[in-house]
Amino acid sequence: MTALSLSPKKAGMAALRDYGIVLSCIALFIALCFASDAFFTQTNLLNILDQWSGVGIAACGITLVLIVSGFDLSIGAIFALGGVVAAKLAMSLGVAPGLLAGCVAGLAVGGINGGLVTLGRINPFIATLATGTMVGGVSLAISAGFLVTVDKDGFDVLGRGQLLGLRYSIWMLVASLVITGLILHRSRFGRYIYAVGGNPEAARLSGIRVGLVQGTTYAVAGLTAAVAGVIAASRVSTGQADAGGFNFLFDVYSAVIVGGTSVSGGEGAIWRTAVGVLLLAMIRNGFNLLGISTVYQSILLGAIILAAVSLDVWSRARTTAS
Amino acid sequence: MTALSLSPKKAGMAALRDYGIVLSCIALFIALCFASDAFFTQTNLLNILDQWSGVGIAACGITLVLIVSGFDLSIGAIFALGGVVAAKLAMSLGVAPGLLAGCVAGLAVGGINGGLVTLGRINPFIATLATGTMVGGVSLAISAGFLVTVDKDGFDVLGRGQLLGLRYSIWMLVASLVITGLILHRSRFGRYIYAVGGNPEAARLSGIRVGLVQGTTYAVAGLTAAVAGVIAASRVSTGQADAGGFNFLFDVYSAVIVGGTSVSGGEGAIWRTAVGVLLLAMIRNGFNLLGISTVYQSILLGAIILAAVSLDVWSRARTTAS
Amino acid sequence: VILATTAVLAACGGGSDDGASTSDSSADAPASDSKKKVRLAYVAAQANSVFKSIYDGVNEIAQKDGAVEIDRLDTGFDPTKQFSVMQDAIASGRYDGMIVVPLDAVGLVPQAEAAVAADIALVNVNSQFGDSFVTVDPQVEGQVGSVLQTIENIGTGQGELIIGACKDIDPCKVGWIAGDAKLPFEVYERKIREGLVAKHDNIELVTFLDGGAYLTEEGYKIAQDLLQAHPDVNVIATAGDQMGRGAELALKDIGRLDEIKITGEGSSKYGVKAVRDGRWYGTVTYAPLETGRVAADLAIRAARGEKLSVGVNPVEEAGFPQTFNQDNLKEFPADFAGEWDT
Amino acid sequence: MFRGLSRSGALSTPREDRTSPRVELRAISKRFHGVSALADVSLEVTPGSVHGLVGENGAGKSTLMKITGGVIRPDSGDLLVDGAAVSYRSPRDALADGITIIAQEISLVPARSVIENVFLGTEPTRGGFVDTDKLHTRFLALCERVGFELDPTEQVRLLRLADQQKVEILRALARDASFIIMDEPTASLTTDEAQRLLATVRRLRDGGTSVVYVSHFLQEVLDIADTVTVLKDGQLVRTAPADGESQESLVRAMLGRPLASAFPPKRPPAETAPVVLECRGLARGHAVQDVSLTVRAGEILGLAGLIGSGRSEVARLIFGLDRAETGTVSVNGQPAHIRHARHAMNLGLRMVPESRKDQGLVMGRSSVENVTLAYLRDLSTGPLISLSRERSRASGVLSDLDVRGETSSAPVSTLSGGNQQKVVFAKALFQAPTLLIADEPTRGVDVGAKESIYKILVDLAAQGLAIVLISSDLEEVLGLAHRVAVMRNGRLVAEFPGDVADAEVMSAAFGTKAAR
Ligand SMILES: Nc1ncnc2c1ncn2[C@@H]1O[C@H](COP(=O)(O)OP(=O)(O)OP(=O)(O)O)[C@@H](O)[C@H]1O
Ligand SMILES: Nc1ncnc2c1ncn2[C@@H]1O[C@H](COP(=O)(O)OP(=O)(O)OP(=O)(O)O)[C@@H](O)[C@H]1O
Ligand SMILES: [Mg+2]
Ligand SMILES: [Mg+2]
Repeated sequence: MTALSLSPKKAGMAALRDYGIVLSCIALFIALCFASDAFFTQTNLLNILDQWSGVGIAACGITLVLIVSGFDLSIGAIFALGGVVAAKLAMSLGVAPGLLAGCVAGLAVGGINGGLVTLGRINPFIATLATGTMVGGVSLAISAGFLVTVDKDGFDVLGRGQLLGLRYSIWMLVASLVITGLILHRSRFGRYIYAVGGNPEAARLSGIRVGLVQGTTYAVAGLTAAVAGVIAASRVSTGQADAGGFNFLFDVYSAVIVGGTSVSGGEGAIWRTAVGVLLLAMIRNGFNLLGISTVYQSILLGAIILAAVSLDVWSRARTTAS
Repeated sequence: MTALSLSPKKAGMAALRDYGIVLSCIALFIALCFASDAFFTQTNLLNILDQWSGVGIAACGITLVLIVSGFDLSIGAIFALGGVVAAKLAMSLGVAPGLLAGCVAGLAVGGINGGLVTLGRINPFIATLATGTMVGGVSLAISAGFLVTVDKDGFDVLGRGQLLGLRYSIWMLVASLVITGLILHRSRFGRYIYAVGGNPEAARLSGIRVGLVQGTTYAVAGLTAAVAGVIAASRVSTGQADAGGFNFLFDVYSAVIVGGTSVSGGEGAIWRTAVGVLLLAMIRNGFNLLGISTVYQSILLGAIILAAVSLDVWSRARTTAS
Repeated sequence: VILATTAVLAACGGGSDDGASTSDSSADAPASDSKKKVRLAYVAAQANSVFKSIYDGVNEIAQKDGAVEIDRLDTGFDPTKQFSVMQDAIASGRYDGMIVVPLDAVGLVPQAEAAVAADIALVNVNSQFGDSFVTVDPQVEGQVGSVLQTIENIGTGQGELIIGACKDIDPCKVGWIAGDAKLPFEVYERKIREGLVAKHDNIELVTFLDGGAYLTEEGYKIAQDLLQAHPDVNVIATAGDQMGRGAELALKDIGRLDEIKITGEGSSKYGVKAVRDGRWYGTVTYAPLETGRVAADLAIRAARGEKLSVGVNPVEEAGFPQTFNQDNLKEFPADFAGEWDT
Repeated sequence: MFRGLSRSGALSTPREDRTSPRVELRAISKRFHGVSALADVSLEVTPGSVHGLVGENGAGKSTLMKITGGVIRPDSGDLLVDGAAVSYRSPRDALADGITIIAQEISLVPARSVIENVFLGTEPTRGGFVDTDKLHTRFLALCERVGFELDPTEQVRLLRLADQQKVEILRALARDASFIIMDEPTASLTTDEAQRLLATVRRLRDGGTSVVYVSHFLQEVLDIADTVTVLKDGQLVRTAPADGESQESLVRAMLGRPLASAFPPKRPPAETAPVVLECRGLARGHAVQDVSLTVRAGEILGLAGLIGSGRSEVARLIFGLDRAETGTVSVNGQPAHIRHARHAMNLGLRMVPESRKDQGLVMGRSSVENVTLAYLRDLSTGPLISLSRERSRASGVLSDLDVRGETSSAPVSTLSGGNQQKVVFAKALFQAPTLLIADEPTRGVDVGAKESIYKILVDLAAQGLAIVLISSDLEEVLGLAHRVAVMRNGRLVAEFPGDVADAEVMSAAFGTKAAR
């Protein structure tokens, strides 16, 4: 997968293999440019990135989890928790500590997930299903079901402030992509992730702490989900126990998997996730710009996803077969 | 998994290995008997079965899909489709044809899923995500106003009628469990399912039509989900485009996985799914009988699931070691 | 605001006596000659029949006007999706006015502000933009209108129904079936409802069950469990006519429909009929059609240059009492049949 | 007899078969990613004959056989069965023509029972349900015929590699095919089992079945085959009657050069050489009971024994992969508490595991990544890996072991079986270790590569590396080891000097004669 570790010749081949999804993405982009004048405008493009920053950030974490052949159903709940904790503590401890606490909370839950899956040897689906449910309860308990409104100024900077003409949210997205990308494709830990996902036994014999590697990816996923939640809360100066949830979970996994990271582990790449997020983002954006009716929307959405992915599959097949 | 193909000695071992989740189930049952007088009453127990018949029926199909190491995200949408089609056509063609059509619709979508995954070689998550979205659109289109109310009498018999003191829904549940159980544990096709899920390459070398086996399981899953949807629609004489959805999807998968069927394929059993369904059903029923507050519900639910499953894991480990 | 409101009252001519007067008034409204073409976006979850009736109301006005086009933008029940739908709709620059059913009181405020900034005539219906659940008035600076019942109205309605249903029953055991107790507005309503009920010591809230999910199917299942745990309840009160209908099915199963009273919410077609037929005690009144009419009228006029900032309670506007129940049937027009399907 | 030592196998006479070929391959070519694996290879297999197929690792044997068995499709060329041209889409089609294949890489359904795997796809049914009784009787009959013993209800994943290979063989035989391809069927069997298999093959041939027999054990091939085909670099060298060939002639044809004497001269360590590894009373369940052994620097300790005698288990205990119930391990005189492969590696221990597929390699990743996986710390600056350094160092080791067809960034899964084994070896030798445990290090490796691996082992020993050599190939053990320890039923039953006679070792291994 990682284009980085390929010899020139192979890189060419890999490029060809990975052509598919990128091609789909470009095709869609061009199509939208023609379909709507509103699409290819700075504002709109920045809007897209802003809208999907949360999903994109969490998707980085989930990419690691999937490559190590894990699964995390709790990120929806963690998203909400991050927001609620951040808002609650921002009121009591102050803005900065609040925001930080929100992220730490996610990291902690992620750590617990990792522990349950590795030490507890509990199937990741169940483990994270359970923790997700519990976390949901905790967020409710913290907020007592009410909105946690933050009137401290500065709290909404993270979600609404700008730096060099770009929203902080967008900067965070870029940062997450770059950091996880480096980890995955350039660092030792990244190699371990691929190894553990591809063949845990061989990894173990190579002296890799399999459990630790798996556990860490869950922690990272928890962190990224919480960061996404904190940004969302900051954007509206409010923490909500019912934020995130299924929809968030679904968007994140759709993006990662559409990008082409395999659910069976050992394969995947951050750039794929980035492309996946862009693809979904553009589709939704296009629908809204063109004001396409619901019925057609859902049918089109399905069709486009299928088309995009088929192209990917097809081009990969063409290059792997002889 | 299948105790059937095991010699007495092994059967004993397997029994011990599978002890865990059953034990959890029994423990919970006893606990509830003490906690609430209302629990261990004929009506209540029958209510539970009736309430969870839909989830249970669909869970049978999903068990097959998971064992063949597939995944189906579209059953929530198929559930709705089944109900809407049944209701719509019951009005125009009459009750029986309507109900039948509802089921056939599900079978068809399932077939398409199978085709996309096997012939199209598209990752099941994406394929079924896409079809699910599309099916959702179709249900909306069919139901236009999103609600199709049926005033034909006889339509609600399936959902509310009884036979020998048991709801039809319960009979259907039992039937699904028995049939899929026989297929999985007694028939050739069942063995092929395990083989394809456990090692497709080996299956292929043995001359098994891997694609056909996978495809069929998706079709079955589609059918079962639709049946569940039809029963639900019949129960309230209404087809509804937003029935089922995430919650249904979640309940079904929770039940199957909590039961102990592995998501990575090749392992699992119908009786496990049955136990899983019972476990969740009892938990929820207990919550309602005891009127536990939402906050504690989520936290408790998570905790109980974890406890139940840990026990399972632990007992399995104890028997596979030494 | 007073002025504006009267303007609306004039505009919608007491609402309930159909839209005829509405069209007249908007016809001889000041800028009647400037029948500028107006394009509205109706931003809501499509798979919901209350929201659909609201749309019907909007559409009715649009048809009468003739120069108005409406796009239905679906948001599902996903606030994040609604966030981007609004943002994109604004960016598309196609719309002069926007009628939104906010799924997230505060989450969408930034987009509400953006809409105002893009001077789109923004009206929220059914629920508000902003964190106050107690006012009908628009909470976003520069917003044209807000058409909704506050949680105070709804919570009070729920409370009155329970109190009414329990009248001369002592003790009166009540079981509540929520739609989704995690949703903020349900949490707020509960506070108000239970506050009211607490004043009547014959009433005993024996259980509060979550998970009705605004589906008859789920309401039915929960009612089954409720009746198992508390066979002695006198009233099953629900957060929606869907669950009310579910409860009715459950009661029918065990043949206790006439012993136990049911209350719903939303004055759906089914609910209203059930009350008229005496199977239910009552249901909290909604007026989705009126909501749509008022909202459309405000949006259109603002889009044509009127300066408005109006908060309207559609139920009052339509001249309906807060609840529709056995004891106040007569206060409703004889042809009142509810406006949406369960 | 043990494998490798010349066998007095029934002298096989090529029977005069005038019948048209059962299977004919015409000018078959196959390329992978533009790399040619087979070029214009033609082959005829007559009914009722055993056709030997030999060649270096990566010569294209498996590819050719996979094409014949319908596993993969050729780029060009024709496949004729009973004179009729066929084009197989899947093994299913081939099976329909009575052609079945024992793949080189064991592929079974791990979580299912032995019996289910053996009869997968051919289950007899009664009333739509699988007839388990008939299945059992058939199974017993089959084992009877071949002379294997397996618990039909055991889960395959719990079996040791050797037993898994038996299941593979049984699966192929269970189909009563008239054309059986055996791709290195005995790679992990001990001699007596190999002998039983060969006997079965002869019986099949006499029954009119055609068998293509792929193996790196040339003597085995010469014993069993009527005709032998030699492949080199994807091209046909020659097809000739077996009795016209000798090991030497085959080797020359395969390598294009004669082979130096199989084993380099032994250079035993000095008496004074320090003890590197010392185990006392290691025990774990039935697998290993009270095993004590020592290895000195520069010494090669051979660990012989029958399959299942516990050798791999001992290795796993030393390497910290399984926890010993009792016993102590000390490395370089220091007591070592090894609980994880990482500890073992930090102490300079390395292991070439028994199964490259399950324990050795991450199949989806490149050979470079596999080789360096355990050493990334030394190849990185800060947290980041220096890719250039990694590539150069890894390529160095790989080419020392001349991994053929090595496209170092393609997934190892695309390397030939033998080349994969060399990658595993490269992984262990990447950094000069102090002790090397090699469990079946030459499994599936061609003679040329074996030669180089032997040389490497001996040289390493000469440089003071202590080596524990576990092998089912006694000739290998005797040819390399300075000392030979023999295990039976989890116990260390005997210890001999390196120049012991094979008969003694055998009797110790079988327990036929009280050793010592
Ligand atoms: N799936 C594949 N993709 C790419 N290359 C392949 C693939 N399978 C085989 N090859 C290449 O084809 C050549 C022949 O491989 P093959 O497995 O047939 O050799 P072999 O004669 O069986 O060697 P061995 O004796 O080690 O098994 C090798 O260079 C190998 O790298
Ligand atoms: N994975 C396993 N599961 C269960 N038992 C095992 C396993 N591996 C080995 N054993 C048991 O441990 C004993 C020793 O097996 P081991 O593989 O160490 O023998 P071996 O001499 O290495 O044989 P082989 O040549 O097949 O590797 C065997 O009797 C076997 O029953
Ligand atoms: Mg080979
Ligand atoms: Mg071994």
